[in-house]
Amino acid sequence: MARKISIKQAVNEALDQEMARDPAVICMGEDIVGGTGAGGEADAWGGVLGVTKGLYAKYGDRLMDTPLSESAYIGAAIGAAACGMRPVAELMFIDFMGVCFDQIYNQAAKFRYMFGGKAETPVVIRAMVGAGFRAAAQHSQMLTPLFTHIPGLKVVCPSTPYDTKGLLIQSIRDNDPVIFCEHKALYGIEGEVPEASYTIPLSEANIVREGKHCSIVTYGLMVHRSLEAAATLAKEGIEVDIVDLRSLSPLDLDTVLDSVTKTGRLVCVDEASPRCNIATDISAQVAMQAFSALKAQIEMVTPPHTPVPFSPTLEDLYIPSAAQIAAAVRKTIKGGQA
Amino acid sequence: MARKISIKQAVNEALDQEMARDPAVICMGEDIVGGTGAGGEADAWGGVLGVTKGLYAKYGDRLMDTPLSESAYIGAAIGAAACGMRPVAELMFIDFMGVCFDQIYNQAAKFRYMFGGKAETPVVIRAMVGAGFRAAAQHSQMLTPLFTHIPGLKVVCPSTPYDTKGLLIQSIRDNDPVIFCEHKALYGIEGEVPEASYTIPLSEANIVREGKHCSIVTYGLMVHRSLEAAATLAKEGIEVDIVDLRSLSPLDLDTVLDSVTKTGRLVCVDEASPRCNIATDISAQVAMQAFSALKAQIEMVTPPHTPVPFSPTLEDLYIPSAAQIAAAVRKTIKGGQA
Amino acid sequence: MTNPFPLSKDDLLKCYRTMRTIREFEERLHVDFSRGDIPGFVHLYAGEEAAATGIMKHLNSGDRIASTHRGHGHCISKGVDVVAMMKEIYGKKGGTGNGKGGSMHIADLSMGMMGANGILGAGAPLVCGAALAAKFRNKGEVAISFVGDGASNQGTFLESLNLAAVWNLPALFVVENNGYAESTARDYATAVDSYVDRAAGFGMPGITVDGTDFFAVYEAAGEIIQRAREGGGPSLLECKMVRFYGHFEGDAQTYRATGELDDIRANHDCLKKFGVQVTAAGVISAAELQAIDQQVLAVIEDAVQQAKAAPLPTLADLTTDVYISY
Amino acid sequence: MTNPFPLSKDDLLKCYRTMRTIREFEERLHVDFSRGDIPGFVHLYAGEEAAATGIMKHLNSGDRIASTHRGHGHCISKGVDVVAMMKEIYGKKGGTGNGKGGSMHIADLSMGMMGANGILGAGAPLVCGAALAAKFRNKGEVAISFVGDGASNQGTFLESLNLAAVWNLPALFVVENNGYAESTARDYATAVDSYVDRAAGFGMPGITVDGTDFFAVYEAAGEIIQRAREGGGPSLLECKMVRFYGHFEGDAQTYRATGELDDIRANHDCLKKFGVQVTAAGVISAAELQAIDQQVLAVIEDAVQQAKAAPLPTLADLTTDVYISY
Ligand SMILES: Cc1ncc(C[n+]2csc(CCOP(=O)(O)OP(=O)(O)O)c2C)c(N)n1
Ligand SMILES: Cc1ncc(C[n+]2csc(CCOP(=O)(O)OP(=O)(O)O)c2C)c(N)n1
Ligand SMILES: [Mg+2]
Ligand SMILES: [Mg+2]
Repeated sequence: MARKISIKQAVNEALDQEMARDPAVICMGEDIVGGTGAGGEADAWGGVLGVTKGLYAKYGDRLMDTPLSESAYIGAAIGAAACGMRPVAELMFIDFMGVCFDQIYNQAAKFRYMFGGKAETPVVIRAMVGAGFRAAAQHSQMLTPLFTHIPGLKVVCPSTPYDTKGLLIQSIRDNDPVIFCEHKALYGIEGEVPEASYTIPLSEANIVREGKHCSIVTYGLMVHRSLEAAATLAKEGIEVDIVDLRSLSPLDLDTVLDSVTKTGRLVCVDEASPRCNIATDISAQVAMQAFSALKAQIEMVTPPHTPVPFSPTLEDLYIPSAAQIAAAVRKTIKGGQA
Repeated sequence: MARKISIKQAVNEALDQEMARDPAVICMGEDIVGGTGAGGEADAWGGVLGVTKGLYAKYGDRLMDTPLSESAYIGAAIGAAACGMRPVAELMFIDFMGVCFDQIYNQAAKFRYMFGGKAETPVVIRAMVGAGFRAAAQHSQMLTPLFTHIPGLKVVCPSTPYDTKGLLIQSIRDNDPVIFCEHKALYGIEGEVPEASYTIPLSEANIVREGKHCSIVTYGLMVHRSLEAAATLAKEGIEVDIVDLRSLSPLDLDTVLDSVTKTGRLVCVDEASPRCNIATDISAQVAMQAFSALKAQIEMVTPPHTPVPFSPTLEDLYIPSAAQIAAAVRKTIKGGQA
Repeated sequence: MTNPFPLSKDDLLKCYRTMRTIREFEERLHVDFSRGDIPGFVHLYAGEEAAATGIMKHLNSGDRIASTHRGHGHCISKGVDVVAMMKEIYGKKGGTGNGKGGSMHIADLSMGMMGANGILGAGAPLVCGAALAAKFRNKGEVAISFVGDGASNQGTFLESLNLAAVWNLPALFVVENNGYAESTARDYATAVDSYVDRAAGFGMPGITVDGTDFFAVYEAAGEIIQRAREGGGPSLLECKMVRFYGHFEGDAQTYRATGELDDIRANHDCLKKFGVQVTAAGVISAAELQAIDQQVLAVIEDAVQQAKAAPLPTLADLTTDVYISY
Repeated sequence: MTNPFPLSKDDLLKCYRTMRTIREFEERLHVDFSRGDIPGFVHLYAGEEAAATGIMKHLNSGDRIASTHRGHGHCISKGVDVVAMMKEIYGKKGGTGNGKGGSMHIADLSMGMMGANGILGAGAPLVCGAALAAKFRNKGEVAISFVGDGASNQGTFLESLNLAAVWNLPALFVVENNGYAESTARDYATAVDSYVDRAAGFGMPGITVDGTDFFAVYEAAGEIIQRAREGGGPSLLECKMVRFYGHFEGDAQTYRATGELDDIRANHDCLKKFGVQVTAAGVISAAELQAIDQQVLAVIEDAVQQAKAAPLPTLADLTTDVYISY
């Protein structure tokens, strides 16, 4: 287990292993091969950031470049899934969901229910989420709450290479539609990942740090910011539990409730916009189901209710920081003492 | 103030008065006139449920039927708004947002911020929301949280004819994009409405019933279910405050916090799907900002995490009932005593 | 007398039975809806039977279709069980979706019927996917997207035309042009006169036929389906047709010109036309058709009775079938 | 010597200056980006200048355009201030969006520039709206949607063609066909060879021109813009053109054929072509062009210096400009 690879490589390896294992797995997206129809290198891009690079050489036409028509090709992935394939469609940036959302929430998500349980739609939609790339308002959103809100969709957002590989393989094998969110600012981070194939259930949160004074519940990039905050707080004698949700839907609420029951305090950290987001979702569930365990107010750390700004100065202020998270922990700890 | 009209008439009257007042107000949508290009009656429909009926006779080409191309015509409304008009576009059912969402959340909602404050987009998008029509999974959703999540959008959902007229006129005059949600099951309810034009600010919740034992925070159809529940509870000696949010974004959180501070208990009722919805949003804000006022766990009453079922039997079980709301109130009251 | 038609007498009788079943299914819904027996929105296919039937006659259960909000005709001609359909429309257990979907969401994947759809144009991308799956399976299967003239202006539909052509999919696009989208005239809402031109804008062949003429539909569909099976790629077929009833049940249809409905029923009834064609040719007798009419009436009556008698779903059904249980 | 061109010498010099300004703006960004001075995604318009300039020459500030992710050329030729643009790209106060938008969101509504756009095809519906507003204003204004060959397959764009034709809007659609969408070839991703056919599929006239020939663009655009001003409705103009750089800065462009880039620079440089045309006709001297080149270099250098010196936005700016304050 000594080998270290990046999240980018973990995505590639998961796709590689599943494509090798199951001929029903096919991939489609804009430039996921790259150079199709052009006069130069085949497999020229492997996706806009090179995540799928090399797979075309192995699997040929099972990876397909698409026209710029997200409704058509995401819908095609969904339709193919309803007809026995296991497509993995790449929506380059999650921000583009607005041109193809219907296929996702009115079609894929609802088939099973509307058809009385007689449909399976094993499709995975991979998309880059999150800020930090100076990519501005239309290429930096999280939007995870929009998918989490929809019954019938599963929503996954890993924070480590290990989780990425295991969750992506599980998502591909899952028979429900899964929105697989890859944080673009995390592609480069490395971690130990077994070479062999393995899965992680979509229903288990992960406690990435243990502590008794306060629970931090979060996911994605914010797991790392929370770990930073935890290190700072530890120096002050404050020990936090950090719950990495990994899967936003289905939600492993039990792990959250157990943690809060232990610590009595909760800070929810979410990179998504503040209204109706994952932080409010978790906070509300805790205020309903573990109220008596709470020793103080719940705190939420989120960006402001604004689009993501372009200017690096502003974007850095926009994304929740370790300092803001630490401050929120201190605040709820103080709140309970008041 | 004795005249009673329905919500449907209130919408029509608001549009009528604003079109009369301001030539920049134009309306567009599928069949909002009806019969365009056909050989029979002009103004044949006035919208699928007749809400805009009669306006064409008065304002002619300022009402436009559209092809079935929501992206194009909702986008056109937004573009026209950025060029000095005040369009009111009808998205027949909010469920259709999936084919035009990009224009709403990446365009209209973000112009002002991305352009450094130098744009105004005074567009109103009217849409029918909610269940109860036996219209099944793709014509019965609330989806209010999806819009509320987006910075830059305002989201309104009235529960009475009086509020409908005042809020719609205000929405048309507002210089930000407004999603105006009309609950189809409420079109027929009647109430007193002044004939003269008037506005209601988009930032004020309304206390529709006062009581000291528990706060119910809700909007839309659920206001009426909550009032029913309140009547039942009153017979048991339980008096509830009912806060009708009216505007989901911007949110009048102060009124909510004041109510909870008074009662010490909160039940949030939302017809939208349970994850990341308005109920979790309000609950979380209260658990953060008025925690010390809370005497018991917060309760949320929502539909289950499923698509809206077609069968009347199931749909009636799906929509939160007065009985469920009353039970939640009793539960939080009991919770505080335990 | 020799049979001048491209189908055997047996097949002709089958097709007539299918068309008549659709017609009586819809006529019965019309009556039962006005009586208040049927909940929700109901869009009737009456008058358009020849299109669905003429096309579906070329398909096997491995071939797939995606339908519209006006889906009963597609379902019946694709072989979906009429009793299960009726139960679904009544919101009962035993319906195609156990009452969870209703008229706008009837589906039967085992018969290659991927669903009626409440979202206009949404079937077209799905059909690209079904055709892609067919391409990978490599057994010569095809997939067909039905779309109304109104929905032919949806971006999802237009994108799908391009994608199907780019991927050279065995996908067919049938525009059911009944002249109206709800109350709005096609000629107002669609910028081009001929769908042949629209198809050409996406690099695919297009054909226009009289959709009330079963044999015209059958022939044109046969040609493009065969081409798709052989790897020749997608095509678009426009069927010009008429809608006997309003957009949905309850529509007063004041947007129609005076006399329009009478003319439709009198001169553009695809069932009448079919009857005249096959009896005039002496291949089938009027009595044989009438016998089928009687049988079909009984079938529909039975379906309604079964639907009425079927149990309602219960609270336990509310939360099942969202996700797959593992 | 008489002037054989449809523009006065003065106007020709202005157009050359515009094209050269775009070119140098982009060349400079290319250098500064590779140096790490510029954050985010930057898509350069270098090589495509003749299209924006030849079209925009026909417009007034009451006419509106909606641009793409590759928007600098459209902005400059529509009259957006180069210094404010450069500040925006550097993320500084005083930028067109005070640093909040960046390269992909430069806009200046006062100049009729409705915004670059990070969402492909999204400008087309907006332009329908701008054209609708123009129709209500009734002053003969037009609105133009720019779209790449890749984005011409987006449903939003396709729907807009139909809507513009149905409403007979003074809207123009310019397809900037540079042969690629990112790394994917146009000929793979677009099912039809000619955009004239696609336009015909939506009932509107289409024209294809050599987008690297300023005069060809100028003439074709003039015709369709004039028609739209007079109430003749929408048209589509395809400009065949070349992209000097990669899709975005950082693109290694290995998908290009060997020699492709050399050929582009050598034989398809719209600025060189323009220079040859106007000097050969004896209307403008090489020295006059060189003088402009020098002036433009100074303008760009100044813009960069101003951008570098401009203040950064601060925390106080983070939460302003979302909603309008009342
Ligand atoms: C995306 C979307 N927009 C609007 C509607 C509402 N709607 C349902 S049917 C219909 C008219 C459809 O016309 P057409 O496509 O010609 O089919 P027809 O009803 O004539 O068979 C409309 C506007 C919808 N269901 N989905
Ligand atoms: C809806 C959407 N899908 C995908 C993208 C990602 N993307 C940005 S530019 C681009 C290629 C655009 O090609 P084209 O339209 O030909 O314009 P060009 O870059 O050649 O000028 C893609 C795929 C996007 N920005 N928006
Ligand atoms: Mg129609
Ligand atoms: Mg291009």
